[in-house]
This record gives sequence, C-alpha cells and structure tokens, in this order.
Amino acid sequence: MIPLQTSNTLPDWAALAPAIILAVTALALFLIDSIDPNDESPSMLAGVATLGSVLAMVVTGWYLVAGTGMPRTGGAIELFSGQLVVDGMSLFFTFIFTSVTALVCVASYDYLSGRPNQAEYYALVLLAATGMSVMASANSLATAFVALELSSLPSYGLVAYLKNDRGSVEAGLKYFLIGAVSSAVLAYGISLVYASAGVLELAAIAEALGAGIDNTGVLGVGILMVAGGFAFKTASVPFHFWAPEAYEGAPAPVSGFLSSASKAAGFVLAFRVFVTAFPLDVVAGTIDWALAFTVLALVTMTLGNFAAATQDKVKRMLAYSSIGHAGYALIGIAVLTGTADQSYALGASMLHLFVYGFMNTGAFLFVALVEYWGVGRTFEDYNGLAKQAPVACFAMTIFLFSLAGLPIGGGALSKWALLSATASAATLSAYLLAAALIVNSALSLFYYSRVVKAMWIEDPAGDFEVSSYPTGLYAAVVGAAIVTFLLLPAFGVVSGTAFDAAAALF
Amino acid sequence: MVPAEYYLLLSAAMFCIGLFGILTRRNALLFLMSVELMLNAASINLVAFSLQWGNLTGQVFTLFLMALAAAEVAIGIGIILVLYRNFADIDVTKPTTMRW
Amino acid sequence: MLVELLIVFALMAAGLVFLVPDEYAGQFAAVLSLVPVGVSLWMYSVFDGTGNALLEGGQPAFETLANWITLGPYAISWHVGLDGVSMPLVVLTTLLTTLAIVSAWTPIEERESQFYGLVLFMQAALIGVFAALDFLLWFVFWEAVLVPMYFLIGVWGGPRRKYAAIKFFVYTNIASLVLFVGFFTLVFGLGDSISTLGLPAIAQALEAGQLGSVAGFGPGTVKLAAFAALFFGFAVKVPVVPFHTWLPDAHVEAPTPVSVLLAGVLLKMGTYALLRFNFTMLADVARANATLIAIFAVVSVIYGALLALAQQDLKRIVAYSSISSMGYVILGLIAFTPHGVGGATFQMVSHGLISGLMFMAVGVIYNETHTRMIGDMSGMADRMPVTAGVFVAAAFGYMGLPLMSGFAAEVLVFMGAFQSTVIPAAPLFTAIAMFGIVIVAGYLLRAMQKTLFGPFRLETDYDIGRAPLQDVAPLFVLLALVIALGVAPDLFYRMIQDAVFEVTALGLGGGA
Amino acid sequence: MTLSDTIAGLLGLNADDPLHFFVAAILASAIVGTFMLVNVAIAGPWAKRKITAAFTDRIAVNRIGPFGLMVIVADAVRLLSKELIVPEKVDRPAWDLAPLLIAGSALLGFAVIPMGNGIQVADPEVGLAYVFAVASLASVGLVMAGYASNNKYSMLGGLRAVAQNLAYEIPLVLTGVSVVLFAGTLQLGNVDAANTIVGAQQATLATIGGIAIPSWYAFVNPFAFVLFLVANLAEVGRNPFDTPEAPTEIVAGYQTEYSSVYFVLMYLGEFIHIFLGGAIVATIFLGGPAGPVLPGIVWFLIKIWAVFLFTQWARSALPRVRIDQLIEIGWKGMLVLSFANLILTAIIVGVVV
Amino acid sequence: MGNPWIAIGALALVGLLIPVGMMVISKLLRPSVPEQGKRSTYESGEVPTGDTRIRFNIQYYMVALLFVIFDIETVLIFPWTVIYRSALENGVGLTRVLAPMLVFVGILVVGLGWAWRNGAVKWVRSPRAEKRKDAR
Repeated sequence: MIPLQTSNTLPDWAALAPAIILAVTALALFLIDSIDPNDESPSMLAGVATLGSVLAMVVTGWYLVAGTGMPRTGGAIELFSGQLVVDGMSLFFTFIFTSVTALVCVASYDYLSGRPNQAEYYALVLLAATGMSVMASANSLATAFVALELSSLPSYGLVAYLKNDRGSVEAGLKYFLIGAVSSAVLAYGISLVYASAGVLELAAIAEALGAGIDNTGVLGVGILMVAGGFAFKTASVPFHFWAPEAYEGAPAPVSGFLSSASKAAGFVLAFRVFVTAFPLDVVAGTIDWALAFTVLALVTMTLGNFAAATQDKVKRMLAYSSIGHAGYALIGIAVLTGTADQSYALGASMLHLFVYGFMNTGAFLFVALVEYWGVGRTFEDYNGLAKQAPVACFAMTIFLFSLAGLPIGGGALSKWALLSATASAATLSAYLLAAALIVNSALSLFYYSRVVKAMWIEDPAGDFEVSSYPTGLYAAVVGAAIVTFLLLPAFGVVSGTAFDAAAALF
Repeated sequence: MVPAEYYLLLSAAMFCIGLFGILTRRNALLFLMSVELMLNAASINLVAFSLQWGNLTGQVFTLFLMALAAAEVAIGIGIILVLYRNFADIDVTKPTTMRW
Repeated sequence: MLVELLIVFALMAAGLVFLVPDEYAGQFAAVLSLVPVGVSLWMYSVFDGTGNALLEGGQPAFETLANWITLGPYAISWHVGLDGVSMPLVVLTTLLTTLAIVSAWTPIEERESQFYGLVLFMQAALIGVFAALDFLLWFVFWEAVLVPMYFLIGVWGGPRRKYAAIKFFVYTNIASLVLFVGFFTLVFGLGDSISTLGLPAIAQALEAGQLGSVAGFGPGTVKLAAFAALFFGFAVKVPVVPFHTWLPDAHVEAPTPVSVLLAGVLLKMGTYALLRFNFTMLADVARANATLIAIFAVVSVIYGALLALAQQDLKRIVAYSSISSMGYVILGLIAFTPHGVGGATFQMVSHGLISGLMFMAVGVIYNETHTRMIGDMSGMADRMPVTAGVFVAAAFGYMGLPLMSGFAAEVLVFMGAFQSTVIPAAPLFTAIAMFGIVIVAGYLLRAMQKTLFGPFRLETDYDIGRAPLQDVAPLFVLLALVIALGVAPDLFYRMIQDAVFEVTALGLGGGA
Repeated sequence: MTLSDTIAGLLGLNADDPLHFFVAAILASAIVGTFMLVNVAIAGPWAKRKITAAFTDRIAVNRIGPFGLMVIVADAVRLLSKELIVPEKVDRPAWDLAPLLIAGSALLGFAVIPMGNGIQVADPEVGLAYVFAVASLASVGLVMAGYASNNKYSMLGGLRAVAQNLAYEIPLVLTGVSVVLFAGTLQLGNVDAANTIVGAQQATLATIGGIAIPSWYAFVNPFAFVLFLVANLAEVGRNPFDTPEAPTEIVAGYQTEYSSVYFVLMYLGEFIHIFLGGAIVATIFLGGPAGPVLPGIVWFLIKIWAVFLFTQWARSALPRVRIDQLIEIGWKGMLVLSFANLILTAIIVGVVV
Repeated sequence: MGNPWIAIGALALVGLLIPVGMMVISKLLRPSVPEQGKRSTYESGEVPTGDTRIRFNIQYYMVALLFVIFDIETVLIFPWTVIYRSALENGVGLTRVLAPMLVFVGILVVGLGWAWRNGAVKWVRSPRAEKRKDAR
C-alpha cells in the first residue's frame, strides 16, 4: 500500500501511475488518429498529449510530496517480483521526464503545424516518455533493457520524423545505427553479467557477486559493455558520435527531448545499476568502474565543450554542449569511491540533470522557435533577433547563462553541488574532475555568450521580419525560462528530495 | 553436457563477426544484419547460461530480446526506406549533409 | 526586512520598466528609482549597526538570516545585513543609479525600456553584493552584476562596443572563477569546522585557526593560495595594474550613464570584496605579503596616472585616473591602520561620487559635441559655462582640493599609510603614492586647459548650446554631495571607523 | 516412445549414445520421408488430376496401368529427364537453393507429427512451436525463387506469396495456440501420452446415444477449427487463396522459370506442404492418429487425405480472390477473429477450470 | 529416450538428401542443349523488356512490417498459453492470469486498428483519398 498524506491508500501498482498514464495517453492518441486519420485538428492531439504528460507530472509530484516509496513511508515499493521499483529516485526522474515531455508537447503544437502524421509524433513522444519512466523504475537488467529500447525506438522515428528533409533522415539513420550497435553491446554485456551472476535482478546480482566471482574476466567485460550501453543513452564518450548529428538534424523539439529527458533516463539507469548491482566493494577485484567513469567524464566534458566551441551552427553547438553536460553529470558516479559522501555526489548529479532538463529543453525549444520563423541556423543568422523578439531572446539568455553556470538560473547551484561533491571525495581523480569542471564551464561561457552576443548586440545581417508569435512555442520557452530562473531561489525545494532519493539507494 | 566455455566462445565469435560486419559494411541492410548477429550472440549466452544456472531468467530475457530485435528491425527498415528515398542509396557513408 | 525591500523593489521595478513603452521608460525608471534612494537614506538615518559584520562582536543592522538550501554539509542561507562599510556603499549605489538614469535621458535613444530595466536590475544585484553575508548568496549577486553590464556596454555602447563588452565579460568572469575556486579551497580546508557558508562563520573559523590541509597541502599553503586567487579575482575587478586592460575599453565604449555606474559602483565591488575577504578573513596573509601588495598599489597609482597623462580621449583620461585612485584604496587597506583602512573605505565612496561626476560632465559635453578628443575642441567654456564650471569643480575634487571629499579621503589614506607598521618603508611608499597627486593635477589641468579654455574651436554643422537641465541637474546633485562629504566626512567616516577598527587589529596581529 | 527409439531398440543400439541414436533416427526419418513421398506421388500427378476431372465432369489420366496409376512413374521419368534451362541473369545460388529449401523444409515438419502406431520421428516438448516454425520456412524459399528468377511474373508471384503467407501466418499461429490453452503443453505427443496435445484429445467429451465422442479440439472449439482450416488453405496457397500462382494472371508465379528437376522439387514441396497442413490439422484438431476399429496409421491417412480432398474441392469450387481482397481478409478479418478466438478460449478455459 | 533434436537433425539430413538425390538422378538423365534463345526469361512470348528489380508496391513492405510486429507478439503469447491452464488449476486468480494478456492484446489491437485506419493493410487507395492526404 502506498501511504499517502490523505487517509485513503492506493494499491501498489498505482505507484506506476505516471508510466501508465503516459502509455495510456499514447494509446489514446492512436485511437484518436484512428477515428479520422485525415483529420486536421492538431490542437486535439497536442492537447491530449500535453494533458497526459501534465497529468503524469502532477501525479509524480504528488507522490514526491506524499513520500511514496521513500524511507519515511516505508521504503521502496517493489513490483512484479522486484522487476520494477518505485522509490524517490525513480519518481524524481519521472518528474523530469514528464515535465520535459509536457514542454515538448506544448512547443510541438506550433512547430508541427502543417506537417503530416502529427498523431504519430505525439504518440511516439509519449511512448518514449513511458520508456524513460520505466527506465527510472527498472530494477533488473531485463526490464532495464526493455525500457531502454522502449525509449530508444520511438526516438529513432522521431529524429527521422521530417522524412523529406535530408538532414533529419541522415540524423535518424546515424542515431539508429549507433543505437542499434550499442543496444547489441548492452545486450551482450547483460548476457555476460548473467553468465557470471546467474540472475538479472540488480540486488540479486550484487548478492551473487558478493558470494564470490568465478570468472572475473567475463564479468569485467560484461560490466564495461553495460557501461557502454548506458554511454549511448547518455551521449557520453565512446558512444557519443550520434549526438551532434541527431540533435542537429532532428526537429528541434525532439532534440530538446532527447538531449534532456533521454539523457537523464540513461543516467538514472546507470546510477541504479552501478550502485545497486555492482557495488564497488564487491566488484573491486574485477573492475574499478569508478575509474572508468572518471576517465569517461573527463573525456566527455572536455570533448563536448571543445567541440562546441568550434561550431558555427547554434543547434550543433547546443548538441556538443549537451555532450559536455553529460560529462558533468557523470561526475556523480565517477566519485563514488568510498571516501566521498556518496549520496551527496549522486544527488548532485540528479540535481544537475533536473535543472538541465529545463534549461536545455528551453534552449532547444528556442531553436525550434527560430526554425519556425525560418531564420537560419548559424550564429550570424541569430544576429539582432532580440530587436524583434525580446521576450524569447530574454528566455534564451537565461537558458544559456544558466547552462554556463552563471547564477541566473538553477544551473549555477547544481554545478556547485557537483563541484563540492568532487571536493568531498578528496582524491586526486576527484580533484582532476573538479578542475575539468571549472575549466570547461569557463570555456562554455565563451561559446554560450556568442549566441547571446549575436541576439542582443549584433546588428541583423539581412532583414527578416518576425511575422508571427506562436503561442505554444512561446508558452513552452517562457515556461521553461521561468522554471529555470525559479530553480535558483527555490533550489532547496528540489535538492532535499534529490539527496533523500539518492541516499535511499545506498 | 556441453561445457559453458564452448557457448561463450561461440557467442563471442558471433559477436565479433557482427562487430566486424558493422565496421566493414557500408550497406545499411548488411549493417542491420550484423547487429542482429550481435544480438543473437547475446541470446546464445543467455540461453546457455540459463541451462547452466538452472533458472529460466535467461530464456525469458531471450524472448524479450527477440521481440526487441524485431522491433528494431522494423524501425530500421523504415529509416532505411526514407534514406533510400532521399539519397537514392543505402550506403551509410553517403549521407553527409552534416559534418561528421 | 529593509534590505530585501530594496532588492525586491529594484527587481520588480526592473520588470515593470521592461514592459513600459520606450517613450516613458526613462521617466518611469527615474521615479521608481527614487524609492530605493529614499529607503536607503532612511536606513542610513536609523542605522544602528556596530562593529564589523564579519567579526566577533560585530552586529550588522537590518540583518536577516533564513535558511535557503542545504547542499551536503553546508547550509546556505539568505543572510544579509549592513555594517559601517556596506551602508555607505548602498547609499552610494542607490543615489548613483538615480542620477545615472536621469543622465541617460539624452544619450540613450533606442530600446530605452530594456536599458533602464537592466540598470535597475543591476542596482538590485549591486545592493545584494554589498549586503550579502553568505558566500554563495554574495557570489550570485556578484555574477548577476556582470550580466546586465555586459548588455549595457554591448548594446548601447560606442563603435567598438562588441569588443569591449566581450573583453569585460571574459576578464571579469575568469576573475570570478578564480576567486570562486580560491574561496572554496578555503571552505574545504576548513572542513567540518563550519557548517554554513555564512561569511561571519567562515571568518571566525579562520580566525580561530581551524584551517586544515587540502589535497596534501598544509594550511599555510592553502591560505596563501586562496589569498592569491581571491586577490587576483578582485584585482581584476578593481582594477589593479597589470589586470586593468579591460577597463579603458569598457569605459570608452560604454554610454555615459553606464560609465558612471561602472566607475562609481562596480569598481567598488572589487575593493569592497578585497576588504571583506583578503584583508579581513586572511589579514595575516595580507600582512605577510604587505610589501608586494603595497607595490601593486603604488604601481597602480603611478602607472594609471602616467597613462592618463598620455591620453587624448577625455573618457579615457578619467578611466585611467580611476585606476590610479583605486591604487590609493589598496594602499590604505594594506596599511592596516585605522586611518588607512577607514580612509580607503571613505575613498571608495568619495571616488564613486567624483568619478561619477567626471564621467557625467564628460558625457554632457559629448552629448553636445559628439566628440571627446582633447585635440578636437577648445574653449568649450564659452558655449557651456555651467557644465564647464562643474567640470572644473569635479577636477579639483579629483585632485584633492580641500573641502571636497577627495581631499578628506586622500589625506586619511596618506596618514594611515604613513603611520603603517605593516608596510615596510611605509613613508617611502606613501611618498611615491603622493607623487601621483601631482600627475593627476598635471593631466586634469592639461585636459581642462585644452578643452574648456582658450578660444572656441570645434568644427560642427550645428550650433553648440547649453546642455539641457536634465543633463546638468545630476551634476549639481553630485557636486553638492562631494562638497558635503568634504566638509563633513563624519557623515560616513564615523560608521566606517567603527566597522574597520577590528580589521586593523587583525592586520596588526590580533588574530591567528 | 518414438519411432527412432523403437528402431534403436530393435537394432540393439544405445539410444543415449548420440551417434547410435543418430543412426536409428536416420532410418526412422527415411521411413517417414518415403511414406510421405509416396503420398505426394499419388496425390500430385494422379489424384489431383482425377479429382479435378471429377469436378469438371471429365475423365483424367486413364491410359497407363490400373486407373492410370502408372502415370506417376511416367511423369516422374518425363520431368526428371527434361533439360534444365537456366534463364539469363538469374541469381544463381538463390535460384538453386529455393527448390531445395521448399522441398526440404516441408519434410522437416513431419519430424514431430504422430502418425499412429508409434510412427513419429521425434517428440520434443515444443513440438507445436517447432512445426509452425519449419512450416513457415517455405516462405523464404518462395521469395528466393521469385526474386532470383529475374522474371517479372516470378517476382510478383514471390512477393504475393510472402505477403499472403505473412498475412495468414499470424491467424494460423494464434488459432493454433488457442488449442494450447486447453492442453497446457506444446508437446504433440501421442495417443497414449496423456499430457500432450494429441493425448488430451482422447478423453471423452460427451456420450451421445452410447457413442463416446472424443474431445477433439475440432469439437471443443469448432470456431477455431474453421479459422484454422481457412488460414491453412491460405498458407498452402490453394484456392481461393492461390494468388501467388494465379495461372490466369501471372503465368505460374514464382515457379515460372523452373523446369526439369527443379520444377519437380517445387511441385513436390507444395504438395508436401498441403499434407503437412493436413497433418497439423489432424494432429491438433482431429485427435491425431486416433479412431475406432482401424489402426492409427490408417486413421492418420484418412484424416490427411480428407484435408487434401478439401483443398482440391476448394480449388475446383471456389473463385480466386484478388490480392487486395486477400490482404484485407487476412488483416481485417482473420486476424481480428483469431484474436477474438484466443481471448474467448482463454475466458472459457478460465471459467471452466 | 534419445534426444529428440538428434532425430530431427536426422530428418533434416534426409529431407536434404532426397531432393539432392533427385537432382543427381536428373543430372544423369537429362540432356543439355545450350542455346541462347531459350535462356531468355518468359514474358508471354515477347522479348523481355527492362529490368526485373524495379520498385514494387509499398504495400508489400507495410504488410511485412505489420507481420514483424504481430509475429513477435505470438512469441510472447506462446509461453502464456502454456502456463495458462496449470496456473489456473494451481489456484491463481483468473484476473491475474488473464488481465495482463488482455492488456497486451489490447495494445496490439489498438495498433492494428490504427494501422487499419491509416491504410497500412489497404491494397488499393483511391486517388481521391490520396489527394486528400497530400493536401494536408
């Protein structure tokens, strides 16, 4: 039973309500489309999709407030014989997914106007969101894999959604190819872990491995391969090649969706799997994955930021910077070396992903807005945009500076939390991470401010007229900006939940 | 009973063949087939060790793997189809609208 | 609650002004900005803080302490309060903002509502910087100042505004980063001995000698490294030679009202932070490296003045002279005598007023002539007698004419520095610094003589007339304040003395 | 006790030794294979012509041997000694492999079919899944043949064959597994093995007038039986679902370019398939090789020949559907009905048990 | 009892040997008179034109995709049907055994309905419907 603040109690399976609502909404969209496939009322579709995701978000928020699955109300809720688990962490991430989904659905209303197959678009977004929220709850490698695929497969379709646009198709192809390979690698990794442990439930794996590891080589390769599979989802090195292509070619709302929600989903899985199934003290003799993640984090953030600094297209710059942010978030598992305040480090990563969910989605939605206006894609094309659309540009400025870590949005505090997490680990590799975080943040400020400069300071090169101000896109962009800004003063509201949720994992 | 190492070797060989195919083939369909080979390598492991450990977890997961592989192919073929429509080719190295 | 009222009101005013149509934005912003002026003056009148807010025994006025967030082992609070150092600076901020807004009515002709909104936003952040007593809160405000400044220079600036804005942004952000890292080295060195990022707690923990080692480095090294990082971070902001190169560009390219704020308030952020962090928390390190710091100070004074001597652009002259003046502040601070530190703090306020006055005067002339080059014009006094008169008065204030605030400040600084036991060969350093005054007189007199006096000469295709009242009025207000402070320095000096006395004791070895 | 085991026992071989058992199984397979080939030989060149002739009021082959039976031998010799013409630009390995695959895969299905009197090569636990799996292998052969022939008729035929097989495969399997809901196992088993599909059908369903009606699934769930028969008809490509060959539209579909022994193999494969379909129907719906008085093998023959006759009747009596009708019947009719059947069966089983 | 899969392998071998044997026999019997004319593919007696590897109706592809989805679903239905009865007999409630499969099939049916309405299984589309689809 889920104890709630109200007097009534709900059955256990209701803990999965957010995922169920998302899935049902997706099916409802299919049904609506089936009633009249040629119907041209996108508002119905966008409305249902938004309603579903907002409902899921509200329910998640309610659970978070009520303490569903958290230690204070009796601990994690295990469902289907421990295949799925609902606890603070899963709800926390589900909240990220649902809110990003809601933003994307609202924004897509305008972005998609006049395009075919809208119902499919919304349905795929919601199915992917379902997959993500199941990923957050996955408590076994089997459900983890299935959920990961459930979120990946619709994403491939979404990226290639503009099927007459060569860029979109190319992006979809590359995303799919690398996704397929990495899922094969992940599957093989899981099979090797199964070979060593004989079980797939996370806690049971740790138990089995704790009892003695026969074949350390097989297990080590398996763990590395599992890590590789997660690296794909989080767009970290070495499976990051798809990210710039996919984010650039995809419709911009989809880019925002993938680069924030999908990435966060990869992270929640990585957190849970590595903390629960492969505790460092158990697999210490086999493989030091904390070291592996340290290297990955260093390479990822440096590569992402340096590549972003050399781009001349805004969307691609955001794509690379999103790789850089994956590197930051990886710090959370890279510093779990025992001396660190582990739940704090993990919580810091969660917080960063939370803030990132809003600011990055917002930034991509702004790009969507620009695409909607038909302005070009390079930095120069953004010149003087602020004269025509000051409100949207103001929002974009908040996103970008928050991404860079200036205290104008929640991004500064989450980066600070990451920084102090590295310091609390107090090892050489952690200090290295801290240094890399600082240097990369400084570098990122450089390229983010190029956009700001273009929008506000430069004079427009050609003359274009912003003719319309699409309500949906504006609402989403401004909404994301408000949340990003509010996360600065109201950071405490979120951080307590995050740290509690992280602590429950250890 | 066949020793577990044999299965491991077989699956590793299959996985490597798939990997080799991915690295060398430029045809998107062959690429897909190579991926399927890798997934099947995983399935072999799972089934073999399901027998070894005496539980059904591995076999059940294999069923899921099959389903997912099929879904992946369905999506993949769709993408390859639009690829062909846009580029008149299914060579994965051809589309270079964006810088790699 | 008054500090919050100031900040929140300024923020809301900024938001309102953003939404007002361009035609009324200036007037609207000016009216709104009068409220903070009134509030801050009232706060000044009821000020009851004692001692230094950071140190034991200090009791800041208008203090609020509320928990904001808890990150790991540290509680981060909304902790604000004003003591004798920050109160004058807050008053300075509110006053200068209003005057800057009024003086912007003439030169700013596009995107007005955004301009005034940003100015008000910056005001909120500035008040926050001076009032914050929690490190992270302080840092949030500190960074929040930079963002509107970047736009103010970049959007409304002169021909090379983009370059200047970027340069400003990059310099100050790198500085922020370094000081951030420096400070956190300290925090981690303190380890479990602090449970909050409140500045008083940290200062007192440092004083109690609870600094541990970080990454294998001993407390001494950590302290020195942190000091160096913080010093660098603030030195860029002040600026201290050789970290000053962003300043002339920013000043020259910024529109006049922005220059006023930049020189008048933003530079004081640097010296204020130096006083708070380097010379209060880490006073012992400062004392140990007094020679080096004094050299920085003196070099800033002389080098800045010499550069000013070589400039043709009026704004550039004032900009370099600001560097020079800030050198006095550093010198006064490192002296660690009551007069030295107090004088330095008083110089912050005084320079804020005088440099604001100078920039405004230059701006008024520029509004009419559209040039700032000394060689382009002469005999401006013929056409703009009132402006010229104010300009001359301001220049004398800068040179340290008695009965002007600059005189009081500089005398105090020199007295303090001369008596200093901390600086070795204090008289020598003081003497060299005093020589700076001579150079100041040199370049200011040269500039005035060439532009204001002599026969009128300026090629324009329109008549140069008197400046409008709205341009001149702020000049008079500022001049009046400069004279008032010169006649009665105790208006501020007493509370400053009260606040910095403890610091002096620390510098002389009272602390750890 | 499968035929392989019996033979191993007769020869004194150790069934647990893989090599010994393999030898025995080869013999068993040869017996079963020959048996089925004989059936096909009778059905293909002779019975089919006779039946069609009867429907169209003609006299068919009657010159050689009694009832013209020797035409089987004559036709075999004639076809085998024809020249093999390889058309231009055929995709060679695929073109050669297709007949092998079609003929071989059909035979493979008989491995698990209990034919009565202990004639059954093997009886794995997943027999039903296995038989569905190998039965659908032929689709691959068809598309290979159609694609490799470099002929537009063949290409169309191959595509149609695949589209049709795909469309009806799912109703077929779904209906097939609805039987499993009753039996609770996938093992086809035998008449005397209780917990198998065939064994479970031997129980008495009801007694009408002193005659015990066995619980053949055709009686238990006639709806499924009808669905299965129809789907099976489509699977083996007989009228009204013979669009892949459709002589009046696309000559002979995928087999247009085949001659000589390749043609024989294609033809053979088709007929083995028809019999395999019959065998599956007999096994899972008609109680397998069970019946009163006569021995099991005879009943088995009766049942598969009955299904064969049914297909031949359909061939002569029913018009061919168009390809679009075929697809719509498959996806919109059969699939929905088979889902309904599955759910209904599950509910019925749930209520009864 | 021997391993049934060995027996099946044996049958596979036999199933391969029989057609191969027939091929060999035929090879020995049949004549070979190569001639260019008779190697051309059959197009009702006309000279063949064009290539065979042309683009064909997209519907074949749609059907194949549908099949992939529904065929895989049978893979997941198989295990359920096997345990269904014994689960019921061992006292597991009907809802617990049946409801998950109803949900599963329900999702599939929604998918089928959607595909149906969107013309995935419709072989011929009327030009008017096509035009309407293009127009939006």
